[in-house]
Amino acid sequence: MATMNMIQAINSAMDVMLSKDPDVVVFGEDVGYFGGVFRATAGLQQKHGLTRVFDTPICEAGIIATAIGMGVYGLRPVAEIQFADYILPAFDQLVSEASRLRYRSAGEFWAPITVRTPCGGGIFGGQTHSQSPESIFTHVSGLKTVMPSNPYDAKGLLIAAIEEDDPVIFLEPKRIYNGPFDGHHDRPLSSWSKFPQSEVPEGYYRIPLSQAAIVREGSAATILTYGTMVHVSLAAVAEAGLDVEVIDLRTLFPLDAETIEASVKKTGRCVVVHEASRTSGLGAELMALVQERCFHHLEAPIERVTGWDTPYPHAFEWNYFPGPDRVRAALARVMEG
Amino acid sequence: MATMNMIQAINSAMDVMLSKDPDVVVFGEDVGYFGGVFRATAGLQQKHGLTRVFDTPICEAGIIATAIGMGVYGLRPVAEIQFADYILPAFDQLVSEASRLRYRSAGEFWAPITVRTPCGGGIFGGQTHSQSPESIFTHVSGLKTVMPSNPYDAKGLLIAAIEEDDPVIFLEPKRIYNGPFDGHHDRPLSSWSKFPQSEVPEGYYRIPLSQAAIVREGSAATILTYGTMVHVSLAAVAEAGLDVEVIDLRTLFPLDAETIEASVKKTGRCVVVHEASRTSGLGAELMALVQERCFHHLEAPIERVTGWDTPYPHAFEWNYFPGPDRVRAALARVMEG
Amino acid sequence: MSKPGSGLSLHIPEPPARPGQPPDFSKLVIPKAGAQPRPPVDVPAAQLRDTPYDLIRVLDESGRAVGEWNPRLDAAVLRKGLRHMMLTRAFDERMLRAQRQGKTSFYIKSTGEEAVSVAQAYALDARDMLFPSYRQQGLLVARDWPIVDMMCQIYNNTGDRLKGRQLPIMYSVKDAGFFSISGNLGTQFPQAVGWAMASAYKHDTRIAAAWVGDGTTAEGDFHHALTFAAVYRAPVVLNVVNNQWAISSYQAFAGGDETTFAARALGYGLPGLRVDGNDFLAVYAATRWAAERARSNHGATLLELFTYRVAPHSTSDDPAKYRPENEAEKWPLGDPIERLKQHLIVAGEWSEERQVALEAEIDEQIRAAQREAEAKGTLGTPPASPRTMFEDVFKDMPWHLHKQRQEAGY
Amino acid sequence: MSKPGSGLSLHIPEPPARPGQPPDFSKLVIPKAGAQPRPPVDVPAAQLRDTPYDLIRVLDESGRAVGEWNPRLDAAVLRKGLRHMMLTRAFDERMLRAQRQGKTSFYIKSTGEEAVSVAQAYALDARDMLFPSYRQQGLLVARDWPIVDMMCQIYNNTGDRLKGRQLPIMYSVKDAGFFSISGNLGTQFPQAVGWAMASAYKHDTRIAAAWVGDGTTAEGDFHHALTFAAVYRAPVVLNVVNNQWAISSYQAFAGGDETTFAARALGYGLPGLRVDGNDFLAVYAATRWAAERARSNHGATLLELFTYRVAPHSTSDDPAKYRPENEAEKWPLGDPIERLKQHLIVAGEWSEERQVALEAEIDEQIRAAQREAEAKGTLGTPPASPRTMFEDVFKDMPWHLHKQRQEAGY
Ligand SMILES: Cc1ncc(C[n+]2csc(CCOP(=O)(O)OP(=O)(O)O)c2C)c(N)n1
Ligand SMILES: Cc1ncc(C[n+]2csc(CCOP(=O)(O)OP(=O)(O)O)c2C)c(N)n1
Ligand SMILES: [Mg+2]
Ligand SMILES: [Mg+2]
Repeated sequence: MATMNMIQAINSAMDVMLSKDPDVVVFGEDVGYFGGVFRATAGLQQKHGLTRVFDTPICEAGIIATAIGMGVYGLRPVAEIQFADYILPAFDQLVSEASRLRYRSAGEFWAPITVRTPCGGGIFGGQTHSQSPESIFTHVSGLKTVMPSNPYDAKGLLIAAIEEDDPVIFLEPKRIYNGPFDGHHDRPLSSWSKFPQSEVPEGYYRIPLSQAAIVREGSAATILTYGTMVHVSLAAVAEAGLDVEVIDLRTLFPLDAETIEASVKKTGRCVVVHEASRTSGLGAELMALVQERCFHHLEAPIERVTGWDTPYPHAFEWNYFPGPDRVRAALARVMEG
Repeated sequence: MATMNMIQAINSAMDVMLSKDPDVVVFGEDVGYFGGVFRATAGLQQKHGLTRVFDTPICEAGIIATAIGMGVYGLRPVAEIQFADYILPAFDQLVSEASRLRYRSAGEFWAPITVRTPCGGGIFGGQTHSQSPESIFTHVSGLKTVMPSNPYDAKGLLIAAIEEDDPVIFLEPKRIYNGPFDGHHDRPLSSWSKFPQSEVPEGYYRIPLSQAAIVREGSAATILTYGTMVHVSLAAVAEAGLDVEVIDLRTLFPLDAETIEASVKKTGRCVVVHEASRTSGLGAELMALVQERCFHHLEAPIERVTGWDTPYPHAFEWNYFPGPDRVRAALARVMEG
Repeated sequence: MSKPGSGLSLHIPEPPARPGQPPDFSKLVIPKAGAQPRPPVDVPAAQLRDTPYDLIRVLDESGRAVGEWNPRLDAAVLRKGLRHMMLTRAFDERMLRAQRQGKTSFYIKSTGEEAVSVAQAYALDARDMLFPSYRQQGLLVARDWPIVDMMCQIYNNTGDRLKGRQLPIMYSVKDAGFFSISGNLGTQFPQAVGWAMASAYKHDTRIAAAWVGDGTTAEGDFHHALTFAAVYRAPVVLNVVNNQWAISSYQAFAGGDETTFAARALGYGLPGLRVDGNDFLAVYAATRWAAERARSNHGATLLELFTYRVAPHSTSDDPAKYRPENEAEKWPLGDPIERLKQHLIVAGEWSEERQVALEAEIDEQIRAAQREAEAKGTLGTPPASPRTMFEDVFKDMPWHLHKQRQEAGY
Repeated sequence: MSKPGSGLSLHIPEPPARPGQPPDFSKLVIPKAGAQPRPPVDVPAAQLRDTPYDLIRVLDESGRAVGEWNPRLDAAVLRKGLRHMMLTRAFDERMLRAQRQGKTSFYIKSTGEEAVSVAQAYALDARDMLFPSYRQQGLLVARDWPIVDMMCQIYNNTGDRLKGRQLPIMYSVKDAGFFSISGNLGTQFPQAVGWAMASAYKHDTRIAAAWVGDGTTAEGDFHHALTFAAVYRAPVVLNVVNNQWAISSYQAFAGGDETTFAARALGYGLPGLRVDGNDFLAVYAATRWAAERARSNHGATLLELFTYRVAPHSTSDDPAKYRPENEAEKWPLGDPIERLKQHLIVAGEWSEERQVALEAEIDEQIRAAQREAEAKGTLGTPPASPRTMFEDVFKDMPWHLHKQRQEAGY
């Protein structure tokens, strides 16, 4: 056991896999000698060698296409996209190629690639360093999408993603790289070391994909959330003083529908919380899923707390970011309604 | 008045706007001399000149970027993407640029572009000539998404889209270019000329965006749909012999929430029908919207009839395509439930 | 459209001739066969700044093989090459007819471009990995992949290994080192570079080869492939098949009026060779050069195969709408099959009689294959149960697809 | 990493020197100033196949202006240019300090690259449209746009015309013909081509100019821009600012070890000029050549401005982690401000005294601007009500944004 923040846990996952499997290679913009703009690959090139951890041209589409080709050869590429905002130039290679290859070749070829990318706001990154694009990926057949909320999960899920034979988008909420963030930006920052989820085994372990975690048991209502918003939701629940069940989805597609269904059937009330913008966001799918499976158990309309349907405005970071107050207000509404 | 099929109506819309506004230009792969692989621009280069209607390199991202630059200069570009499946290479220019330009420049610059592209299946086009990507566009702040279901709407909506100062994705269900299709692929094809919506004015007229059309009034349940599925839904309703209200959304984002809300509050039952794949499809947003606004009026779980969460398999076209039987079954379920 | 004196004007390229006009290839410069120097395979790319503007040709007007690029292949190999090109063409003709008869939904011929795929397959090793576009069926034919298997895919019948999922001709043949064809143009180009980088990473000896058309060079993926290939010196042969047309768009819409496609290589510091794509020997020799260069760890080469798309783009296309009907006949570089046949005859290794006999033999082979394939059905004879359409989306089927399959009733 | 004899091996580029090692520019070939021929602006691109491998230089070691490319600018213009470069640098220094003081979240300096933006702004007409990256603040300075306005954007204060929406330095200045800077690298390059095509379509006389860095040339948008510019002969000047680094990535990761970035032009049949980016006169002359060529309807030119990124990539970066600390000092092409100053002094048009006086004057100007800007607040002083964050998503606010604004309570 060691104490790790999320960056260290992610770094450790790649280190473990590079040591375990000679077919694992890690690459992306500035990930080589420098170790990545968020230091996620720090020290890995020095330890594992120039051809196993290396820089790439600034060409996201080329990075993904290269990963696909390497995967077809038989390697297990782990590609970093420097910011999730910059994954869109690679959208065609991800959606039309990585996600479709196994199907169109009837299983002859596939793309066992993992695409790591930091997402989300709360760091004053402005419009193009703050976005949460996960929702569009959950609409793509053949792609798996993961977003951890703490160091322990991050390492176990990343190892599972790297070992996965299907393409995985691994989204890292950059706001919680160094410590959990409950949305109270005006309060002192807390570091991971004070939290049990920073207790991370040095070695190999997996957390299976498509399994949600109940991070707080409760009976009054269910919050479905993931990433940074897990911490915001927990804070809101504590402040509301309500016995709310909080579910960290961890894998966003394919979803863990059973855990979701069981919880909402138990509580009869549901709030969906994510930082991504609202319309056609993952929250919509969660609401659809819940009402399909729990319609007759619902005692109030499902509420969603999300980023607004605008770009992420630099100076209005905290007006955009869905903080605990908004979650609390939504909880109040579902409890009444 | 003239009798037009959908291709002729779309061609007429561009012809009218090219004649009306010298700043309108039309371009895309094979749209110039040849007139487009679906003939949507046939005759327009000959009539309006080489520099107003022209071919482009096979580079969707470049086509959109060029349109943005022209729009910034002051033109009104109408770009064709040959198949909606091939719009993904341009995804970054559409989402990060066209949709964000007005916001990030605080109104100094904007992209008054219209992107026409044929979508949907039912023509044995296989995986990469059959997709319906509209759902992901409805998640994009700053982008408007339109899909007509008949010639009259197609022309009026396309003219409105071209005159719009915001970027518009104009999706054309290619299966109904020549005639409406109710999903009964084993029956003889019907041509538009037999239907009133093929009565199209030769001149200029607009159908405002974000206004849905109630194509069949009813009280037993509400079907929310668009594009080809409007015709499939109408067939299913007729066959079910139920008094169902069928709403053609026409603009998919921003939605006409009022019309939707009023109908479901009246009927208390709702089925969402689209050809796009299910998870995180537009149907999810529609279900979320309806339960947010009509929760206490709903007498049964909202049902969705959609394409499966798989690619579009060539030989299994009719197993993938959501036909009238599936819509009828869903109607039966909402009537019971 | 230029208004003289009134400032700038927008240039829109136009082909030399449109329907109703006589074909015009007068702007086309065709150097003498044999005049092109053949550099050593390990020459630095910086010393190859003229090759993109030349045209490597081996077969002269009389059919003799001349010059440094003459690969001096055995007559036996050339006869096999002739056979594979003829087989490819006969296969195309048959499948076109099958499409017209409604036995399949779609077809794409490679007529006039057979030397590209067949000679290139010969110049590569059997274990090299191919990342083709949809117009290199000759690669499979040249690797002796069963025609029947290809037909079954085209028919989406019970013999279709791809379970009816793919559009006809979108083959995937792992056992022949032939990558799954994508409907999205150009995506395979940078993927091939990734595969080649992996091969180099593993100290393997296999190289990759990839193909795009002239029109597809405009896609970003073309640039991504060349950039990565140059930066990591990947062992890959990158081919641009310039057949002058991209559906209805003349190659100038990809930049062909401004310079050659081989010249794109210069911008990345890669060798760029421009080759007479209808000259079997030239195509073989240039590809061999690039393959040897790659295999000896000297990195990638860009080849422009200069040819002409004799056939319509596909069965959905009608070229009479945008180019002179008889343009193909006037193509100055002739027909690859005719030219190789001529060469063999001139060399005393072949005769008109043997040609006629071979044609008959091939015709019979194709008919037999077609009978065998059609015994397994044609379009409309489902390759399998619709249950299979929910498989292979993921390695293991997740709950939601189980549920949807159930809902579908399969 | 090659295992000899064991087959292929993967090449990964490395810079000549890393931290702890002495800077090494020995591979860099620097031709004599004045030795480069200046072709007429209407010369066919096909006759410009060597320019990408040369380096246009006007200022010699002693500071004299020599050769055909000498633009023979008035001393008054040069003094103005010196002033604008110094103003840009002083502005950068001030804003860096402001960021350190927490008055803004982020800053990007252009130290050492001032000649690129200032001289290029001079070579273009005032009404030409600029599509910059984030490192061409000198363009705005050279167009005499108020420094105060730039600072207000950086501070996101009540004077920020962009309503606090953009990251600092992501300016948008329509009135100065300066396009909204995007956070996504390279996207403006093909947009500039579209703007230029529109200008040509309207028989306008304005041209466009766009900038990307060496690293950004790897993006697809770079290729899209060059393809469209070549095909439609768009009146645009396409600039690659090769400052050797892309954050921590040496330019070889964009292909810089294999050839020059100017050579990319050859692949599209465009002229490619490689210019000493720290030589004000050379940058002016080459840009002027490209602008005249474009304006006279001869199409686009690709310019590689060869320079060095003296500053860290941004305030989030620490170059000491990946390159020798003193590499900047050893940059063989010197400092653009020093070199222009030397030239003016040698020409008897300037003196150390006047230089010192000018520095003081500029320092005061910047301080005054900063006082004025900070009177309108710094980061944390909202530029407007949060209500405004729901505006400009669309031209007219749709119902869902009204509703969300209400929900937000603004
Ligand atoms: C990304 C993408 N855009 C557009 C198309 C439609 N399309 C199919 S083939 C073709 C023309 C390709 O021409 P070229 O690259 O020259 O190859 P050729 O057909 O001549 O062999 C086009 C535009 C596509 N399949 N994929
Ligand atoms: C599409 C995209 N990918 C990655 C980034 C992150 N990023 C910002 S600047 C930069 C380096 C750019 O280097 P270069 O093009 O050489 O310009 P320079 O900073 O040297 O002026 C990177 C990778 C981005 N902003 N956009
Ligand atoms: Mg072609
Ligand atoms: Mg740089």
